[in-house]
Amino acid sequence: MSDSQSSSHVDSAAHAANPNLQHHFDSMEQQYESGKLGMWLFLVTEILLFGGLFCAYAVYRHNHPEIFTYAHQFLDKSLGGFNTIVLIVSSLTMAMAVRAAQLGQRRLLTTCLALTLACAFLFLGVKFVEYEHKWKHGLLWGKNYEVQGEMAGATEALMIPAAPSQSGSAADVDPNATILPRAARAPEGLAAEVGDHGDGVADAADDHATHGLEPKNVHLFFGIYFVMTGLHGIHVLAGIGVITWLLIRSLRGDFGPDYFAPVDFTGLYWHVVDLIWIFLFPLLYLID
Amino acid sequence: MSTHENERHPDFGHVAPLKALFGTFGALLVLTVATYGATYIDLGPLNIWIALGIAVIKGSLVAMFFMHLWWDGKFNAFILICGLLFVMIFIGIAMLDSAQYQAELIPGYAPAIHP
Amino acid sequence: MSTNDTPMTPAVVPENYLNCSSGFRSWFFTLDHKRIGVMYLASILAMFLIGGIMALMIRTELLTQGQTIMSSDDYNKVFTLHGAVMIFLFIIPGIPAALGNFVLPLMLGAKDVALPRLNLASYHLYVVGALVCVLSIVLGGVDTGWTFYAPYSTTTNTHVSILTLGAFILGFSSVFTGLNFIVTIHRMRPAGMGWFDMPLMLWALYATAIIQVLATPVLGITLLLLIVERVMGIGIFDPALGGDPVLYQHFFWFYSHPAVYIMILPAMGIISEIISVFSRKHIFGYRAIAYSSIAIAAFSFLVWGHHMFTSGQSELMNMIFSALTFSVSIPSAVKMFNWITTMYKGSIRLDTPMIYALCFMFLFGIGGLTGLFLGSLATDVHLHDTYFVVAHFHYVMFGGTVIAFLAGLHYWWPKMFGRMYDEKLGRISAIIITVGFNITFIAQFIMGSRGMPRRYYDYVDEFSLLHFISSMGSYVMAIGFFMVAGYLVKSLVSGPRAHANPWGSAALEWQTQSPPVHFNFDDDPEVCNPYDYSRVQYDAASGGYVRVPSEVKPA
Amino acid sequence: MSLSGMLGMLTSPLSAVSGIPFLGRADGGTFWLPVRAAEGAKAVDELFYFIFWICLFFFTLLMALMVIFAIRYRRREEGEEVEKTPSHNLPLEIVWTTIPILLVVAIFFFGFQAYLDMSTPPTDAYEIQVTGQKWKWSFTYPNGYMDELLHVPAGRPVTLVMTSEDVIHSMSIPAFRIKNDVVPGRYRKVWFTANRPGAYDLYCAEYCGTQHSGMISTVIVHEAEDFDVWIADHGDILGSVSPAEGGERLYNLLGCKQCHSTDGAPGVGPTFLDLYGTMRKIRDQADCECDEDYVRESVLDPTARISQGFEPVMPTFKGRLKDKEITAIIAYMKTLSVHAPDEPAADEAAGEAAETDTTETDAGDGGE
Repeated sequence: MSDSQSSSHVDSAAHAANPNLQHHFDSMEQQYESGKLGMWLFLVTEILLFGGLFCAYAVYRHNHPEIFTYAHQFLDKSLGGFNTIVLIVSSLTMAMAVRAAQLGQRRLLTTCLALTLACAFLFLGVKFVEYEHKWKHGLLWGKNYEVQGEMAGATEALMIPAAPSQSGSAADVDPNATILPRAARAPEGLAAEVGDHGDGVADAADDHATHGLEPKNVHLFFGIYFVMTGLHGIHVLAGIGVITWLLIRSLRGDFGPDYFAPVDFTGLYWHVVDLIWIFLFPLLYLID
Repeated sequence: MSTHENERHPDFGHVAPLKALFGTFGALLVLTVATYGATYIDLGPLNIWIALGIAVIKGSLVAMFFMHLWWDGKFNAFILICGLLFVMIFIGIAMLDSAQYQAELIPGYAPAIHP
Repeated sequence: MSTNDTPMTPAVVPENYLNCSSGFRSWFFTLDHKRIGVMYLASILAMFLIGGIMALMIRTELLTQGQTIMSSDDYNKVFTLHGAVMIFLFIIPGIPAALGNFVLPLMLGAKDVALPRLNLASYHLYVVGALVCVLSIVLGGVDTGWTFYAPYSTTTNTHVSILTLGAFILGFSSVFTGLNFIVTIHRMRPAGMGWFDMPLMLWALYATAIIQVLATPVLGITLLLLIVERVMGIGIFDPALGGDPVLYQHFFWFYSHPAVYIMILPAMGIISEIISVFSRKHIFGYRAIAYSSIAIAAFSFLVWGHHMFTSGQSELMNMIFSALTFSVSIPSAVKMFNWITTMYKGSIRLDTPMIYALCFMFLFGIGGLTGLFLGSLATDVHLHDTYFVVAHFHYVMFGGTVIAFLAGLHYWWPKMFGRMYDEKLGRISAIIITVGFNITFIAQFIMGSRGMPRRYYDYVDEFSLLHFISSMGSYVMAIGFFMVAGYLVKSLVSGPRAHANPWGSAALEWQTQSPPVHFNFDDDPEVCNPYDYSRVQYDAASGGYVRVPSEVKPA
Repeated sequence: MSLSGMLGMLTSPLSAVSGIPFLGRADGGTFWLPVRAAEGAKAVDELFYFIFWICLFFFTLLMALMVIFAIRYRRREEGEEVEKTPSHNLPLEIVWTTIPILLVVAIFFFGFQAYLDMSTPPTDAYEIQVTGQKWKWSFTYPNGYMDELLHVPAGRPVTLVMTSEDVIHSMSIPAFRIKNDVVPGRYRKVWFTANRPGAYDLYCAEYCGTQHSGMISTVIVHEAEDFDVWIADHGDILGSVSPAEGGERLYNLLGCKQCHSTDGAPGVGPTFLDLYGTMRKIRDQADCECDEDYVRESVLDPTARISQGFEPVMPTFKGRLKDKEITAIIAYMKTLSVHAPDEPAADEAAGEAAETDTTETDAGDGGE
């Protein structure tokens, strides 16, 4: 493997005085490389954490495309797009901050960190606007999903011919769409349905497109949406906390060419937060 | 730009050139617009793959330049790829399996929502 | 150079990591991996006691048909908590976090792990997680089974959210330990120690750490989703809300199958060390054992579906998972062969750790082989969710991991505390535990293959005798454990002083005094082949082993 | 065919020594395995013993070596010389890797083959609907008859089409060597051909709560012609008995008794004892009388009006029960209540007009 063994003690004498060197390391480089490897491993755990959510997304999207096609229209593409840009800008400023710390450009470092922080707040602000909008219109998860009249009208504008005013009433419009509860179904009926299921999903989707009916279980989309963006939002919040701490330390003048690991590692974390959003945006907002 | 910098470079770690950072930033903006634009072209099931493809490119740019993987030891990239590989195994198998058993499901079943 | 300072049972205990400072803060906020390891050890043993008492309650309840000592609801809670406590609080952190933390830097000749503060954070998270889990017990318990299957777990009105929150926190603790070990092994190996010069224990811990880092986050998100499901009714796993309960099982087992290897891999590392040292022979097939650890870690991610053969997983996936499952049996078999071959023509000393190692091979052999019945599709359908699975699982987890943990505990005990324990009692209790264990669980194999389902509060007449035998076996086991507890406590108080290297190991951790000094080594230890015993010679005067000077070493 | 054919050489000498307890008794059971009462079970048993003997052989071999080495090479004194032996041997390691690989490939193959047979139901199988709920099984036959016991004909393939009302259960019949989880929101199938008349245990094998271990039923295998007679006798559940008696049977079959006691004992839902005809306090709504309308509404739309002190956990029976059957349950409730008016004719009236504002309690069912 390619890890560098820091058996050379050449540097250790030079840096012996560095107060940031911990006792069990031979050199700042060894310490930096250890921290960096640790950070990367941590980022991998973050990716796997979100991986579970992407898995849930993929499974439901693949098996119930009609829910996603229908429900994503309630999301605001431009707000999502704007947030994407905000995060990209913050990524740039964060990368610049790392560079500034490495080169000991203290003013630039402080400025970049402050800009990053501002972007993070802006992102959360926009997110808040989106959440509030959905909250108001009952575009929520599980039993809380209940589209309010105004919003139902809005969907009409979005080329859904006859968006229902109430999720519940939709089922009554078309008896074919009514799902018999559990054991009510006769075995013969079951056999027939299971038999031609291959087309079943597509049929169901077509059905909804032609009849303009809301598909069943739309709330699942919002469940996934809120969990994914919510967990991402929590990561942004955590990032805000850490960057604030960095900002304070940078004002104190802690960082320089000899010691920039905290800025570097926070940068890595922040980029992963951006990276996850890069996937969330098209998957949630840009379905078609 | 770096010509008028007289700051000391660190002894370890890599300092990313400004060109790389701003280049990446520009590419990300362009690609974001591209994803957005792609949704207005209806290519059927291809759309999601295009969107994902662009996202992968964007992600790789962030990882390589913003996150220094391009200049780093290869091992960091290796663990990142391992992580992604395991995520894909997980998602792939779960999708494959759930698609197989969809036929057994009662369509639209959710008694607590619509009894 | 460092060979002349062998401590010779001095009258005054030299300064070491135990006595260099004192007070609660000097322990609870220490960055010293040895103290953290010892605190972990104390904590997991406390949890083992709780889990063990619950096991005895379960067996006592099943002593007779119908109600014996508790109601069915209580029984359901007790077996759930037995599983959750034993797995999340005892066995997963058991070997890596307690023993591994102590020996890993010593084996590397390092002063500490690479990220000591993270190590301490990991322990603090463990304490918080444990307290949250205990809180769920105090509030009235949880009755879902340790697997928290939806939709039962999303609808029951017991304290599932609290227990899963605890497990979630413990997951982070586990991730941090694993992460730390990977970094330490990568960055802190001394000059001259290449990957293939490491003791096999380090390979095992490395493979374990890979699994901890890659699998645990998925458990984290699973438990988080379960909490969200319960608190907010998000509906991803709950069929009443349109969710898919089988998807939950994919999520859960993607972590929890690899977790089984988090439990067993370090156990295999311990056995590799002990068999070699006590046979005084170079381990046979070093590379095969090292590679098989990594192979097990990698394969472990591809076999989770064998927990779902009857659960509603598709037939296609059942076949794929069955085939993959068998692939993971090969590396384990190879290790068995290597261990036994290592003993061939050795000079075998049957001290307590070695007795445990032999018991391990006996029990793990049964555990591993019975896995074949469960990996094979047609037989698994019959055996799934029966006592056969319970017995198989315990043969691997108890007969394997716990026995190996005890082997490791006895092996490193002199190093950790600088005291010896009563050797004779050690051997006797090892035998008692093994015999009791077999009585308990062979009966369960028979019940299981005859159709007795697991997690049953009551049973039909046919199984009365077998349940009775099984419960009796568990009491025998309990006696063995109380003996162990007794002589170990006595050893702490008044055991004879331990030699720096009482067993004759060539690995680095035995090159420092027992117990080690605060920063582990007074001088940099001499890096050498950990399985070359030619330079470790018995010194009758001090009653232990010493390294002969390097001049004697054949070039 | 599968194992028995390809491994005839291995298995036939084994069955020749079937006097020892591991191997066969007349009922197909052995020391390790229970009675065998279905055709597919033989393949499973043969595979079980195939693996068993392989395991026993290797285990004995390894343990014998271990014990022999431990005794033969035991250290006599500290510091004794150890003979130098190689620390690895590639050919040996390749051999002992290859042999287990071949064996597990064989085990996988046989397991896979037998599994394929057991997971593909024949198209002409006799279909029985199975519903699992906390904590009972109910079996519905093609003619609509419902029973708590599973009756099947011998010699004829039977498919169970299974679903669950609440949580995951698992249909396990050890004598048939079959098991399959019963998942809510989903129809799961399992099939078998019973071949030995008699009664066998049927378990729930997936943990499902308080009475999990009580979720046991019995499979009764009839001779084929006896089964035809039996099923003909058990057509309409309400056909031959009074409404109240029929209601009582439905009460037991549908699982009402899991939550509603008939002796006044507290439960998840209100007890039926003296319930009918009383005034009920309704959560967030006006009080109402527990009359026909209210009971009917509670059965069809349990969460509409919840009695104070109870949780909205009862599942709906809409689509599962015919109106006549609900009437029978009401009749049964009347026999349990001192408040019920003595006018037998009242039965008919209630019918469809259920939405008026009478009152009700809610009933909890399994939801716990």
